[in-house]
Amino acid sequence: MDSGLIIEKLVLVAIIFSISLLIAMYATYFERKVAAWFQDRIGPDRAGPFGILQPLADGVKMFMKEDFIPSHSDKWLFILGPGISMFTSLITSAIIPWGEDLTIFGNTVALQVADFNIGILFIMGVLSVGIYGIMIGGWASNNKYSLFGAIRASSQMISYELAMGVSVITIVMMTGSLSLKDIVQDQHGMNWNIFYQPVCFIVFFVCALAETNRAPFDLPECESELIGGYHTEYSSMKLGFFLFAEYVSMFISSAIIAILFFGGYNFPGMDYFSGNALAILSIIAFFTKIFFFIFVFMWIRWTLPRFRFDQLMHLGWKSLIPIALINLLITGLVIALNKGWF
Amino acid sequence: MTLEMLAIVLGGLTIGSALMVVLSKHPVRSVLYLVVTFFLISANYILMNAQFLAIVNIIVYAGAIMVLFLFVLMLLNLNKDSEPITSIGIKLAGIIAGGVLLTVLLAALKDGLVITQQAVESANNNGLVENLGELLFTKYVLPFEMSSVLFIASMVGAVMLAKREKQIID
Amino acid sequence: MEAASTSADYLPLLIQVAVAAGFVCLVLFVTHRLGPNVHSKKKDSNWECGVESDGDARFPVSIRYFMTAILFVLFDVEVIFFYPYAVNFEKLELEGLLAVILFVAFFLVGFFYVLKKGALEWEK
Amino acid sequence: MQSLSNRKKVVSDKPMNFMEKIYLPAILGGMWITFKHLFRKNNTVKYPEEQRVFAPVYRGMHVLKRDEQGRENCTACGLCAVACPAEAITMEAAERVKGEENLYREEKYAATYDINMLRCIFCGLCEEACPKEAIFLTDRIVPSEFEREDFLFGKDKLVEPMNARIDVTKRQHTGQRGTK
Amino acid sequence: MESKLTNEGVAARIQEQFGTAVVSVEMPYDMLTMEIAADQMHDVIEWIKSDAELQIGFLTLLGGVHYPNDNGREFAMVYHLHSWTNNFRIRLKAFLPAENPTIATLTDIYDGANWMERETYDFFGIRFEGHPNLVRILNEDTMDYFPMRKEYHLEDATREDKDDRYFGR
Amino acid sequence: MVLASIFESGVSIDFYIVLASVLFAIGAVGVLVRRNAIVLLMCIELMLNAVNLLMVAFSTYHGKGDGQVFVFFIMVVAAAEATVGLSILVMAYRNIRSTDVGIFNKLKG
Amino acid sequence: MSTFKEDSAYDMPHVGLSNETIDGDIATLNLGPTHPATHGIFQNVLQVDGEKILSSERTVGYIHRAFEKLAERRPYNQITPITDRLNYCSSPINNMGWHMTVICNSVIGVDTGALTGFTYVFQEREKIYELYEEICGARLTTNVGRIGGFERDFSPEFHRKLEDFLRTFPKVFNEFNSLLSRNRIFMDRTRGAGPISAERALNYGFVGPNLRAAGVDYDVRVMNPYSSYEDFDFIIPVGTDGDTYDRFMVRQEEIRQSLKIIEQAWKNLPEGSYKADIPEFYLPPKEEVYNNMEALIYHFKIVMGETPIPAGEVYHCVEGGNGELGFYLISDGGRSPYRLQFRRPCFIYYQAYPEMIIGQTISDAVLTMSSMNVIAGELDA
Amino acid sequence: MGKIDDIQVINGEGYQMTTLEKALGVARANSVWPLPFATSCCGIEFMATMGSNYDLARFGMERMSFSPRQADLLIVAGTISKKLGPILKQAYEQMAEPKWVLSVGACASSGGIFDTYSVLQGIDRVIPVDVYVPGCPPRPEQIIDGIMKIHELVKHEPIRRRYSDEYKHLLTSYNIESDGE
Ligand code: SF4
Ligand code: SF4
Ligand code: SF4
Repeated sequence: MDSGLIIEKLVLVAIIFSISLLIAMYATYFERKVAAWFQDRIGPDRAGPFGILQPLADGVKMFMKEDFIPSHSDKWLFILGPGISMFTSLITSAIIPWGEDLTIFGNTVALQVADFNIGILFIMGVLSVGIYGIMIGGWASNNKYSLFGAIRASSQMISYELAMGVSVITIVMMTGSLSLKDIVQDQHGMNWNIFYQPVCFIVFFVCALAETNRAPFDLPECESELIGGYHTEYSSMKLGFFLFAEYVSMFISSAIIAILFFGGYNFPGMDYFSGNALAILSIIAFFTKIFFFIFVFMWIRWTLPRFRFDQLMHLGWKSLIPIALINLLITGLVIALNKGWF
Repeated sequence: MTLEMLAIVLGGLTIGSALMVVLSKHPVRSVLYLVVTFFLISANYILMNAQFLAIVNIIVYAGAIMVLFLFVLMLLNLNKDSEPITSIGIKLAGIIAGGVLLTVLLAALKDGLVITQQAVESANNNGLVENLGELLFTKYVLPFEMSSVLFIASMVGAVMLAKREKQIID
Repeated sequence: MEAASTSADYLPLLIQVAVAAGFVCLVLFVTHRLGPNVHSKKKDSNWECGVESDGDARFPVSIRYFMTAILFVLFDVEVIFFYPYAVNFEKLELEGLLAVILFVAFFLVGFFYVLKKGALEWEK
Repeated sequence: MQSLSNRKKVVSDKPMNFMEKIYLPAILGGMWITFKHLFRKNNTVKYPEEQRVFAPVYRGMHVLKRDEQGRENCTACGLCAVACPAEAITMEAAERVKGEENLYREEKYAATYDINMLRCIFCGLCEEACPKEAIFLTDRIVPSEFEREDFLFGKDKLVEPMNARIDVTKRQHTGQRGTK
Repeated sequence: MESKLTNEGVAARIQEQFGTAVVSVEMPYDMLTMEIAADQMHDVIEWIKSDAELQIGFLTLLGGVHYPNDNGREFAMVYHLHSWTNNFRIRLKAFLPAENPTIATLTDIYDGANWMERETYDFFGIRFEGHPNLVRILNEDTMDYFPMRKEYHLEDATREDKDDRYFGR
Repeated sequence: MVLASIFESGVSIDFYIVLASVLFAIGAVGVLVRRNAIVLLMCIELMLNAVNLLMVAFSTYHGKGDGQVFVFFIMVVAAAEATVGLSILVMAYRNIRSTDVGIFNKLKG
Repeated sequence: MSTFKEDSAYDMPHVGLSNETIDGDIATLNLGPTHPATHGIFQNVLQVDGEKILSSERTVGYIHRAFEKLAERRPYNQITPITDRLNYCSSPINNMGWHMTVICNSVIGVDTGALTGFTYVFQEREKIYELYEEICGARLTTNVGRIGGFERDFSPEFHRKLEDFLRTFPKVFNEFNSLLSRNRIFMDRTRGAGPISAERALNYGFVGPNLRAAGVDYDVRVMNPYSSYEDFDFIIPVGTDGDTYDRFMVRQEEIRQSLKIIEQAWKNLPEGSYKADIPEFYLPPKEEVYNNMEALIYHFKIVMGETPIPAGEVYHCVEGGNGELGFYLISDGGRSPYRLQFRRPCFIYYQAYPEMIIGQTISDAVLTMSSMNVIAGELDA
Repeated sequence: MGKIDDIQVINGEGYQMTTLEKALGVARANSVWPLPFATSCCGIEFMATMGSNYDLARFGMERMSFSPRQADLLIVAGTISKKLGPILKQAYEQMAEPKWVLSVGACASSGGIFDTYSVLQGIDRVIPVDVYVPGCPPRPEQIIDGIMKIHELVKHEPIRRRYSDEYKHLLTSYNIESDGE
């Protein structure tokens, strides 16, 4: 590996970073707008034209807010919590293939920071580590609501991680690879997994909602019960990190849903293009899908009532895991039958 | 920076954070240091090209087992002060015993088992999930099934313990 | 798959990790310096809906959360076993399938045992 | 218990049918409803920029009326202060002296007339109580202020200026004579 | 809905059962109002609840009244009860002396009486014997008087905008 | 060349043997010194991990995958051990209000 | 700048929360005083085992405003604005038993996080407010009832707006209904949450929708008809188990019934005066004050609070949004009531709260609270 | 107190707001997160203000922060009894700086009709109030009006203000400890 490649990757990382931060920022704006539209309101419209500077205003506000650390808390862990949350949601984007290879100045540039053959597992790993952010933050705050929220959050996340894992395995079985790039390429054109695995998709989607703590699974921070949940004691940008991490995760989850079930950057009729045109179109296709799913996330959030904790656990353990497992078995058997192993 | 140096730095960090696991007074910090240790060990795995194991190590140890530990700490509300202080004597004895153990280990491993000093190139792909899977489902299929029996056993154990515990409360 | 990936593939990841960590640290540092800071004993104590809370708010939580975590650990390791299989699914053919079906059967036995015992009951 | 009214009807239907059990139809239905709202016109009044018309009978800021000749109607009888449940009105009466007939309609007038707008609950009882049609509530709102003191509205703020008269004819407490 | 019971009938029936405990019977605005001796109040209420004919089994309201000038009968406890099956309302009163305003609690008959009695205690200082937790409910525990007694002022003494500027009365 | 594969580097297996042994020893010392049962269990996990590390190293340096498969099974054992161990610990804590290992002795008698 | 401060009295929050746990996994959790779950302010200290509630300790009185004392010190005609503020969600009922506010009430019963549906109904609520504004000049604390009739007649603008409302509301309402009432998430959450049996409810003194949810069809409007309610045709919706779902459904149906009543009333609105024919209680029209000596005297008397209220006592109750709202009035013939006691349904509901939520989850507790529609202002008097 | 005049004191020392400060002020003003301390009738009207007809979201204020750490503006709407006073004070004290207070309605501002033994005669007896909104209840328009006034304050607040002696004085006069850095 030479230094040229490193610079190339560095630039790519920087771009992806800015894009995901930007998208997360504007996802907050978009969320508020969407909520407003659903509710026949206007939404933020006073910060800049149409309120488009709203996220900026919020950001500045949060930076300028007192960075508060309660006296009974464990200071370093208190800071570590939101740090981990933000950090984990930021590094996931490394393995997402954003589009077909681009050619710049004669160099082929892969639009993926790192392609390794265990991509999906990497996501699962990051997910499982992401729990620490909330747990540590909630625990370090030394506040009952925080602790309660943290425990709820981590119980919820670990419960849904299982079903998520099983549904991912179903997809891996169809593809035979853990690399996201392979999974995308396997769905070339319109050969999307959603057509083969709708049940799997639903399970995965529900789990994604739960993992990002979005409604109807937003119990950990459900304010009518626990005030702010795990971030009750957080102020300024540390709070910002928790909130922001949710939006970054939402962005990443949408990307992963698009990759696993909707062909990633594939789009119908892509065979007619080639070269940079193809690359750019594929990026556009990919982001369209991502935005669509971000919208669906929000749509659900503003439509559905929330689960109760026991129902949430029941749904995770007693419905989703068995459904995912059975789906896995059926998939295996069907493929086996097709191959004539029996 | 050569790979050697990288490996040494990694190794040093690993040892450091492992030491912190033992040294930190606060159990929650111990957990966190242990998580860090696992990450560093995973990095070592990656260096040895055991990619699959590296990530599984993170998922299983850092993502699951240590979460369980953290849960227990929250469950029991263990603060710093709850640990009784070990006497200096025991500490000393422990350290000496550790040192002895270390020497014995080093001696035994060095003499007995080493065949190759240099990594075998053909091992390059051993760590890949395909190859591991193949091994797992052919040569080691019996232990594979056994492990699931073991899981059932520990599930039963855990559930029984929790159940018994309930009766005590009621 | 085709190209055997090596440790070197992880270097870009390292870059991303470094950038992310740098960003996080920088922001946390900056925000700490920027805002005003006014302290008092009452302010620094934790928020309990307006009444004073005393000392340590880390109450012991219910054993049910713990049960969830235990079962998660066990099932999670089981799920991990599926990955090598899923990747080699086509190569392993019938034998592999049977092995996995047996494994899933054990899994389900354990699962139903747990359900039966009510370890996952969040009774109301 | 037997029915007390003979008009009883059980309205809650607890069991769920299959479609309801599998979550999805109701969820999709709900999403469809919210989706339709996406394209509906919002009904927000952008307040500081645009303002809704208040009902003419809205009980907002008070006004002390003058008659056609610009004389103050109030005779400082104190009924409004007595009627006020919030005890928000204070006044000091003074005798009208010669030469002030163009200022005050009656022989007595209020030398000071204060309403504590922070106390006032805009109930309109003062308006109702006034026998002279001197005080009215209007559809203007009392602005918010930074200081407590700013809410003691004296005659300078309450008495209507002649060049900007306030129309209270739509209020139902207005008799025919008061405005004449 | 027409009531199946008449005021007179009910009064007679209660009088028959409790005799001298009934001090007086009135019917202001068509509502049967009976004054009962304080020590019998509990029993009367219990009885009219269980009596098969009356079935006056719903406690609508209970509360105190303060008559500071009525010597020996400074406090009145007023109970409003309602029979739903008969659609009949009744008001029972008992007078208590100022020195020791005490009456038996109704919490053993009606759970709803619990807080109402606490409130009455809070307001008037009437004590309810046998009440499980007779402490102040609406006011602060530290309050050292019973605000609804006539001798105490309504106003918060610290209101300054009134003092300064000769308000109203 | 910033990051090459370990196969071209001069890192010998000795390095990993030393590393694993040290980790193992640290774990062992922790088991001996710490009295908090949770930390104790953590130290055991650390020791198991040291073994894992050694396994992987051997597997790499021998060119066989078996070592890594073995790591799998060690993980299974580690998970099982952690769950059962922690369950016992929680149960014991409920009864005796302490996680001091010394007190476990009393359980026997 | 204000110059007045009370020094030491406000420095010590007086309610400490015990951190002690009784046994292993029992924790105390403090809902309130300022907690989003309490619509209004009261404190509720729960002991929980996991999500399950073991006991509940309540502190109320945080917005105790001394209504009853206040009423003793105010002339009769000044009391109406005060009663408005008792249950501010449905103030006109307190004054006179007006019906549309029931609609507002039901909205509060939704605390499940389905914000959107909530806002839809809020829009309609806004329309209701506009209606109020048209009638009485204020949006919330309407203060429209007067001794001896309503303050004023309906304006033409009101007619237009009411018709508009009657047209659009059912649509919006159905939308709201279909967003929730047959959605499994919602049903699962509300069914069985915070139940109370009819018998227990009666023992506590429940009335109104909360009692009807338990299956008892008690309604003051039918039992003791007032304000010509006997002329209207409406049904009394009841539930079966008295749980949150029942309460929700009962309120939903009540809204429909209210609409029906409003429509009927609208069609049959009698021509004529909106005031009862008792001149000594009602302020004479202003023009008469000038022409008519007698009217002027009445006017002064009324304003001075010297209307001749006969001595005596009376209990009157109306069906409020929360059930039987009673007024017990003792008059000694003076200008203010001798004693005015309110029967405040919320005060009674909240008493039964622990019994309803013990053994339930925290979320249930929150839902139960909002579905009972406990309004702190009414609760605390 | 804590008003424009306070700012003028700082300005009087020859302090001028820089362009950057002005920009920051505008940004802050557009992101004022409220902590609704809504107790009674006024609280209901505050909810109406949040609803779609008046839409507080336009001002970037729809995110309610029920935790005082995250809130910028304490909106006190409704009657505050003496029993509640300490709790209100606690909530105010625990808010993270910078913080503002809006007192909505007659009760919160002065006690309104409830001139009774149990009601606090104006919350400015326990905490400093920045803007008062009259009315019983104030209409949403009035509440928004109050919020606009708050925005005005926020825009003109120099960053130094929370360290200034005047501010400390203000807090001390309310018996609120403060030891800024
Ligand atoms: S409107 Fe009501 S409160 Fe206001 S001054 Fe008039 S009588 Fe008093
Ligand atoms: S305003 Fe009317 S009621 Fe008041 S003092 Fe003047 S004349 Fe009398
Ligand atoms: S000011 Fe009026 S509306 Fe607001 S809380 Fe007080 S009484 Fe209620």
